[in-house]
Amino acid sequence: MLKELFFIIVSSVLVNNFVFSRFLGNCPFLGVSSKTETAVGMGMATTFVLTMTAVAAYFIQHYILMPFGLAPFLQIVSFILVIASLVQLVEMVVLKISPALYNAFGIYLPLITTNCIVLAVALLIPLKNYNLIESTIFGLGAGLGFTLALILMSGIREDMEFGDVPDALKGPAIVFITAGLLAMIFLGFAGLVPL
Amino acid sequence: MVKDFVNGLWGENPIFRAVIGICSALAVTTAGQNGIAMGLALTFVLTCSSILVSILKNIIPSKVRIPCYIIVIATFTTIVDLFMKAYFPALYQVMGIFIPLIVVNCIVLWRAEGFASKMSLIRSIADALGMGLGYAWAITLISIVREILGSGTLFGIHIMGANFTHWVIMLLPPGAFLVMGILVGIMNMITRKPVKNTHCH
Amino acid sequence: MGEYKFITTSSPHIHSGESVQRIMFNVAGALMLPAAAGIYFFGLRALVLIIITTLAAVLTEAIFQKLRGKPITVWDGSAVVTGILLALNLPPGLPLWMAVVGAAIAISLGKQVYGGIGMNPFNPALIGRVFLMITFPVQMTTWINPVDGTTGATPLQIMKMQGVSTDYIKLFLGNIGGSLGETSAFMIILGGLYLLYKGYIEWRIPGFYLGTVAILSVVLGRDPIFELLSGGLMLGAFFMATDMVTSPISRLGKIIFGIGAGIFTVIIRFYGGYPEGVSFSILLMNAFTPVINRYTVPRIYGEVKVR
Amino acid sequence: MNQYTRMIVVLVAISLAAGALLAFSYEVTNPKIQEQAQQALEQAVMKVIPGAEKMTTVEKEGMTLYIGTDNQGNKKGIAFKTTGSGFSGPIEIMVGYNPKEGKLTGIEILSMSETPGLGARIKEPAFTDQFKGKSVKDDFIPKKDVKVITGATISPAAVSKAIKSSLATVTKIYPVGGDF
Amino acid sequence: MLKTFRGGIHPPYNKDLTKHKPVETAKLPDRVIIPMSQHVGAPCEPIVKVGDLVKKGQKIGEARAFVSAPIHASISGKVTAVEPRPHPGGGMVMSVVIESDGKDELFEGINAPKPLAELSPDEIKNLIRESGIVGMGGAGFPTQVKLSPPPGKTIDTIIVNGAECEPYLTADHRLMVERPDDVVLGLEAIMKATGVKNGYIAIEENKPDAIEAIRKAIQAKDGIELVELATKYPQGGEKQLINAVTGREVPSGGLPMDVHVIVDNAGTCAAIANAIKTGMPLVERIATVTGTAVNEPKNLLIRIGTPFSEIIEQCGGFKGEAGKVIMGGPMMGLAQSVLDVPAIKGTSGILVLAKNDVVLSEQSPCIRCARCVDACPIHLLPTTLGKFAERGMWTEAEEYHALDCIECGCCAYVCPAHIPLTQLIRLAKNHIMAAKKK
Amino acid sequence: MPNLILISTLSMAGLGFILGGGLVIASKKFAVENDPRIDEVLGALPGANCGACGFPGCSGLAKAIVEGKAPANGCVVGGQNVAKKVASIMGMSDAGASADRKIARVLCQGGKAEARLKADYHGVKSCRAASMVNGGPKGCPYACIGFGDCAGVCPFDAITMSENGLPVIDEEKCTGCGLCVKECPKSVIALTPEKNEVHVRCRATLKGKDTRAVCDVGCIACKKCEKECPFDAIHVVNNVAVIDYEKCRNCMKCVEACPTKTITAAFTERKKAVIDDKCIGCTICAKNCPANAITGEVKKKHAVNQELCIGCSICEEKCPKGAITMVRNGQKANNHCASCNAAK
Ligand SMILES: Cc1cc2nc3c(=O)[nH]c(=O)nc-3n(C[C@H](O)[C@H](O)[C@H](O)COP(=O)(O)O)c2cc1C
Ligand SMILES: Cc1cc2nc3c(=O)[nH]c(=O)nc-3n(C[C@H](O)[C@H](O)[C@H](O)COP(=O)(O)O)c2cc1C
Ligand SMILES: Cc1cc2nc3c(=O)[nH]c(=O)nc-3n(C[C@H](O)[C@H](O)[C@H](O)COP(=O)(O)O)c2cc1C
Ligand SMILES: Cc1cc2nc3c(=O)[nH]c(=O)nc-3n(C[C@H](O)[C@H](O)[C@H](O)CO)c2cc1C
Ligand code: SF4
Ligand code: SF4
Ligand code: SF4
Ligand code: SF4
Ligand code: FES
Repeated sequence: MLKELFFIIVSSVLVNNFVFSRFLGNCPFLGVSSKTETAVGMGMATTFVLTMTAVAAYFIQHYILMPFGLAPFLQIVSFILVIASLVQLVEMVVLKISPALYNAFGIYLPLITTNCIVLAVALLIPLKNYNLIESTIFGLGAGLGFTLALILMSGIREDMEFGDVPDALKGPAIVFITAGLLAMIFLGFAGLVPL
Repeated sequence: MVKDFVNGLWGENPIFRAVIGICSALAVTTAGQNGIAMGLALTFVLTCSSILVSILKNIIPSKVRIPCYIIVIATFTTIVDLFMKAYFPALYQVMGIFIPLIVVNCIVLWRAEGFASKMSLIRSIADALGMGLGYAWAITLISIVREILGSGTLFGIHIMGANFTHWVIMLLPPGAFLVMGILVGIMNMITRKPVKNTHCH
Repeated sequence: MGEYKFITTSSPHIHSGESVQRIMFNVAGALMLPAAAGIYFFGLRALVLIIITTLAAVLTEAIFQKLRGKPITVWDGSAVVTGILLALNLPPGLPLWMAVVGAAIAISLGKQVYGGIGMNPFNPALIGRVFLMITFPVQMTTWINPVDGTTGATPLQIMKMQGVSTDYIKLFLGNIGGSLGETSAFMIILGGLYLLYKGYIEWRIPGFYLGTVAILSVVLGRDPIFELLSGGLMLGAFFMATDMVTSPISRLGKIIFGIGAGIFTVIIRFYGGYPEGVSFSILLMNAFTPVINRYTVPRIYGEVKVR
Repeated sequence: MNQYTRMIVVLVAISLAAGALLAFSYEVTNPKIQEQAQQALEQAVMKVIPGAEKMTTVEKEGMTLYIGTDNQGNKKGIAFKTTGSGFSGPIEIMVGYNPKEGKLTGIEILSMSETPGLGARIKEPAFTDQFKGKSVKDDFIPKKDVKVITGATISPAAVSKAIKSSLATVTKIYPVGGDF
Repeated sequence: MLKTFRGGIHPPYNKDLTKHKPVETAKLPDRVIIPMSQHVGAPCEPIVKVGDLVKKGQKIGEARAFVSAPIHASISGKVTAVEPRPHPGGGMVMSVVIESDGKDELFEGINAPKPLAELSPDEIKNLIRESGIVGMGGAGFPTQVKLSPPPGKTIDTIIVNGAECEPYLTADHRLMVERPDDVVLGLEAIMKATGVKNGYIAIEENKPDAIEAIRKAIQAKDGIELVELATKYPQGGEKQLINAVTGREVPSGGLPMDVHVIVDNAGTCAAIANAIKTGMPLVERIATVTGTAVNEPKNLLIRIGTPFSEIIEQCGGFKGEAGKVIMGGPMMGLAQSVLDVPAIKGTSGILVLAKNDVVLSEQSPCIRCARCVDACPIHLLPTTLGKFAERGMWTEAEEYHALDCIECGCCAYVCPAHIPLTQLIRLAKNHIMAAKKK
Repeated sequence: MPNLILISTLSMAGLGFILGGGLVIASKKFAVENDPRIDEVLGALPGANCGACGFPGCSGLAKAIVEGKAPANGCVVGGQNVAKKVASIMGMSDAGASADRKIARVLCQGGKAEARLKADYHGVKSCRAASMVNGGPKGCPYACIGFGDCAGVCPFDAITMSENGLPVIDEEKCTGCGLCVKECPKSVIALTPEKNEVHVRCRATLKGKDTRAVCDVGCIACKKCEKECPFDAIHVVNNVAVIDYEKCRNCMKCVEACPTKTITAAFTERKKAVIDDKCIGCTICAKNCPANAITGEVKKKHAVNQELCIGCSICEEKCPKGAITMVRNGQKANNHCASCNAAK
């Protein structure tokens, strides 16, 4: 059991990193990776939401959709509805309870609804037949993988400020190329974990 | 109206200019036909959602607008999902999870929030079609590059000769990012704006 | 006293005389040792490969700079080093055109898109190699056996697949299958010592890198000497992990870099899909370098207040 | 209407409409989807059992087996699914087996996520065809009994291993030379 | 083991040009230009007018502020101008120009005070101030101010800085060889003035004759110790020196007195000794005139205010084509563009480099080799600071401690990419300070 | 199977109700006071939440804009239009040309061609850095060093460096923010009233002959301008002429008098007064003209002697009927090109 959980983490952080090998969450990856501070905040917020979503998705799948046979067509709608509301709820609660916490990561929450990692995690959980604990860990791993990608990219981008990137490549282009190189490097982990 | 349409095709092309909704643009673009199919699927969802959002824009209270828009988008996405499963099972297998993910494709919400919820129905449709097709041609272009180099084929037809060494990387994640980056760069070069004369305007 | 117009500059008014060019050509010189071993074991083919990649690297750099309208600085020798190192990382039998592609990718995507020397986040030669590795996996894993010229497996592949070790002496001298310049640990160490003596590389990176691999091997029940001598570890530790552009600047950062590279190398070698993890590990630590630099700013003189 | 009531009403109304619309679409498409799935399955079975035109499904000892028959109702072979653990994920394989002859009649890769250009070449006939006519007694050792793909030995090995291990069960149910 | 610090460099010292040459007294200048600002702190107010007759040692600039030091005429003659003149530190500074009458008459008010043993601490400090003594190690901080720590700050150690780590310069070296007793007397005066019992004279081991001379001079003295230092630049930097001698670290942004130390240059000590022995204010100093483009490199005893041109003339003029004239040493000295600037109290040397010796390499991008990081005696990250400075990121530079840079030049000296790191950091410091003032 | 439709409709409605209710409760319970402008700005933004601005989503940017931490044009995707809308919400519509608008002007003309160098400077190409090396390489210690620090700090791109190595300020773009003034180590740039067209472009307090030795266009303190000025607006102080901008009427007399061309005007042509038919012949203008350029009989339309008029505008100001306009090159005189008038 522990071994499986460990594999799930390693797989979603390194081997099948959500950004570099599953192509998920690229828009915020592109947008929020220019400063390390922001990257860390965004990463933490996403990890939090992902973990919560994983749990929520598990319950909806197992206690609403499956019993009534609604899974094939209501999955998407119900998941996204829950995610959107959850995110908004968390945002409001955090804002009220701790403005400091809100400033640290709450402000990233609205961005997360449109982060496709969240829905993808929700959809992958039924697909992979994970149980509750596995689902939670999967959500956590996805978040950590995303955070790692963000931090690496933000560090490189901060250094790039001092570089002399050709004008045409400035902005998203060089970020994509760098992401490509990072994805290439992450392929080194290919075959690390039997899946 | 025409302007709204062309805007999505070129000026604010979601992939190359606004650089948004790129996950699917990277994930499914291993072969030309995937690009076209994904593009059409998105265009459908985008257009339907834009129509509905534009119609409902005055009814929906702003506090719950995001959940509402998302439900609308999710509904249309599921419809596409079901239809693809029913009628194009082979394609469906390739695109896997990325059809459902149209829901969170940033383009859709971007246009719903940013355009359809403010503009007239007609303009919204024009905009949605422009954006959708802009997305479609962009990802088809990416697909073509990756397919030719990675498999030596174009829409499934061998074009590179028998001895062609496949560039495996092109079909793998890094290839997607690299092609995307280079194409965005080329696009920047083509559309690089001449220095604007801001002296007297 | 006549009319003089003196030169004014800010202090200091003298300079050590060290230059980028000098460093690079010294490194290139040191690389000639493993290169010589490669040519000795793999024949003329190896020499051709080295020349081709070097030319391709230099040419790519010149073309890129020309296109950008920037001064052409190929004489600083960094492209030469990249070219040679790339060749030393390739299977001796690789089709030449692939080597050219590798060199072009190394310089363009690995270096020039970031603005050229000093600004690249990743080790360009390794970017070239990994690109080739993933793009042309078959050709990149076709190894020539130096003894009889047939194709065969590298000691690490044999280890991974069959769990069989290779003679230490052979590993040390280099008459084994493998990349052109990685086989002869002896020559690499010689070159590395020269660079250490000249002060062009820092002992911390290779020291901690090799040390980590050795210790982890022992801990995980492998043969540390075999692990140290086989594959690209020596070449990587002395010539590639030490690339100053892509490694941390502080001492502590260098130590972390070495240890990290060691851990990843071991993980990939022992548990991953690839028999060898040196290139990936170094590149991965390259990616971590900005973060490391950020969090290992040294304590400055007088920073901790004295009561 | 109070703004909060309105929020709820709108949200509920939209959810309601969405639910209805989706359920309706599902009703429309579901038969077709099932049909497609069935068709795909049949196609795969036909492919691995040469000459089969029809199939019947039997459940035995926890395994689902598909028995292929030709138009005349002659049994041409049985097919079953097995899963191997490949380089980057599970590989689903449909295997055709003729107990009478004790030979494989063909295999088909149903799904896999191996590396395109490398492991993915297990899908190609060049690889799959070699299993046609192979004796089930064979050891299925890669590089010896099974031709592998250069640069990617893991995927073929996974396929071979999966076939071999599932054959162990299947040959118990339908022993070689026996009827089915 | 020789005492030293971490970081630093080993440039070629080139001290052989002058280290064996005894100090020569320069000939009386025809004209001196005496700037009213030769020290850290408020400039002096000129108290003479055009046409006034002044004598050697007469006060011509009054120090009104606490952090300031009075200025005295270095020759006798007539004041011909009181106007802004070019200053070796750059820019125009109010100066008194005196035309020599050739008589070099001593001002009447100058007489030897009581011997040291009879002077009270306050009398010593007052004498130091009235004699216009400022730090002669380069910075020119009024010495008396240093000796009067604010209440609450205690001093337990005085270090005489005899490191003279700058290449080429030998002024302190010759001083310690020729007048060791003056250096020791100065130190004794400082110790008495501050009531400190611990005195060190720290000298780099590449000056064995100076070490020998000082050792002899302190034989009979209590509480004074000789410290031999490793030869490494910037061993003479006060923070490095304190670290090497006492193991203490001056806190960031702090002063030596925060670690209970005062550092004074050997020349400063000799000037104090001179004031005690003769009552003569600071009107002359030893300067090394050297470099590859000077015909006869020398150690000269010069009058404050002598124009550079005249000093160089006395050393046989230029040899070949002079490329750069530097006041001070090659690591920290200030490049000059004209030769009619005067020598001031802090002029420890004039270095003239031949045109061919002036390195003007093209700057290339930083290769992150971290040589600068290893060389920096403050353990800063010069490369990072340089990058911040190039992009005007002043706040970031401040976060990375730009203000702690002592501008020693080590980083720029070693940089293989020839990046003017020291200048960039200096620029950053200037911006940060400007922003602070606002 | 209407059953399935029913179930799904019900469960979706339930889900919608629960979540909607949750949101309502939350938004009541956790309501937080916000600057209403944040919502307004948020409304103007495209709402893509793309994060390209470097802020976390559109609301992040909106907040930053309202708090003044981000510029109005912070949205990368939105472009000009969005920026304009945001600016108007924030009340940042451009400052406009008020009467006493100040703009930066360069008070040195000693470029590469005119000013002599005293040294061959090498090092960081920054004016401030160079000024810290022996006061800079120029012979004149007050001269513009010409590395363009000012151009670098100008947030509005109003400053460009000329071929001759002097900054040129685009007076349209200059907002008078004064950053260049603070940046310049030589205090060569000064904020001056926009209405003033005549400036002494030299700040060297060197003695006349010293200035002449280092610069062709420096003020040599000859005092010719002082003598010419009809309005007592220019004086030589500390070896350099200084204009009292309050008194100066842009008559350009001093410009003509200056032998070193140190004083410049924004225009080559002097503007001239023209009297139109509204003139009732009150003679006020004629009485006030310092140049005695207006003639005419009482109650008759007056005329300006274009030769004598020095363009000081006094008559224009004094005329009770508004009959006098200042004209330059046939157009109504204005400090700026005519096409810009509409925009203001
Ligand atoms: C990006 C990448 C993807 C790979 N994918 C596969 C794969 O799908 N299947 C496989 O068997 N080997 C794959 N490999 C190769 C394995 O890592 C391993 O080296 C190989 O299976 C060993 O086979 P060989 O003995 O024929 O060289 C891949 C390698 C790389 C670089
Ligand atoms: C405001 C101020 C007060 C100072 N007070 C003292 C002091 O009390 N004791 C002391 O040893 N030095 C004092 N100094 C001088 C410095 O320690 C130091 O000698 C001077 O800054 C030059 O050092 P440098 O030549 O190493 O740059 C003071 C400096 C300043 C600016
Ligand atoms: C890098 C550096 C090197 C220095 N080298 C010397 C030196 O060699 N000898 C010296 O007397 N002062 C040197 N100084 C100045 C000392 O830090 C310190 O200011 C001086 O010794 C104080 O004595 P003073 O006030 O009598 O000049 C150096 C300063 C710096 C920043
Ligand atoms: C000690 C040392 C090691 C180097 N190693 C590499 C290397 O592994 N790969 C490479 O492309 N360049 C290497 N270079 C050359 C150079 O640093 C490299 O081209 C830069 O990364 C280009 O910006 C090395 C240079 C030095 C001095
Ligand atoms: S000049 Fe400053 S940054 Fe450079 S080595 Fe010296 S103290 Fe360090
Ligand atoms: S010494 Fe020069 S090249 Fe090396 S890191 Fe420092 S600034 Fe960069
Ligand atoms: S005006 Fe000042 S800041 Fe601008 S270029 Fe001249 S000296 Fe530099
Ligand atoms: S322009 Fe006319 S008014 Fe102004 S200072 Fe010159 S002379 Fe005087
Ligand atoms: S499409 Fe925008 S985050 Fe995936």
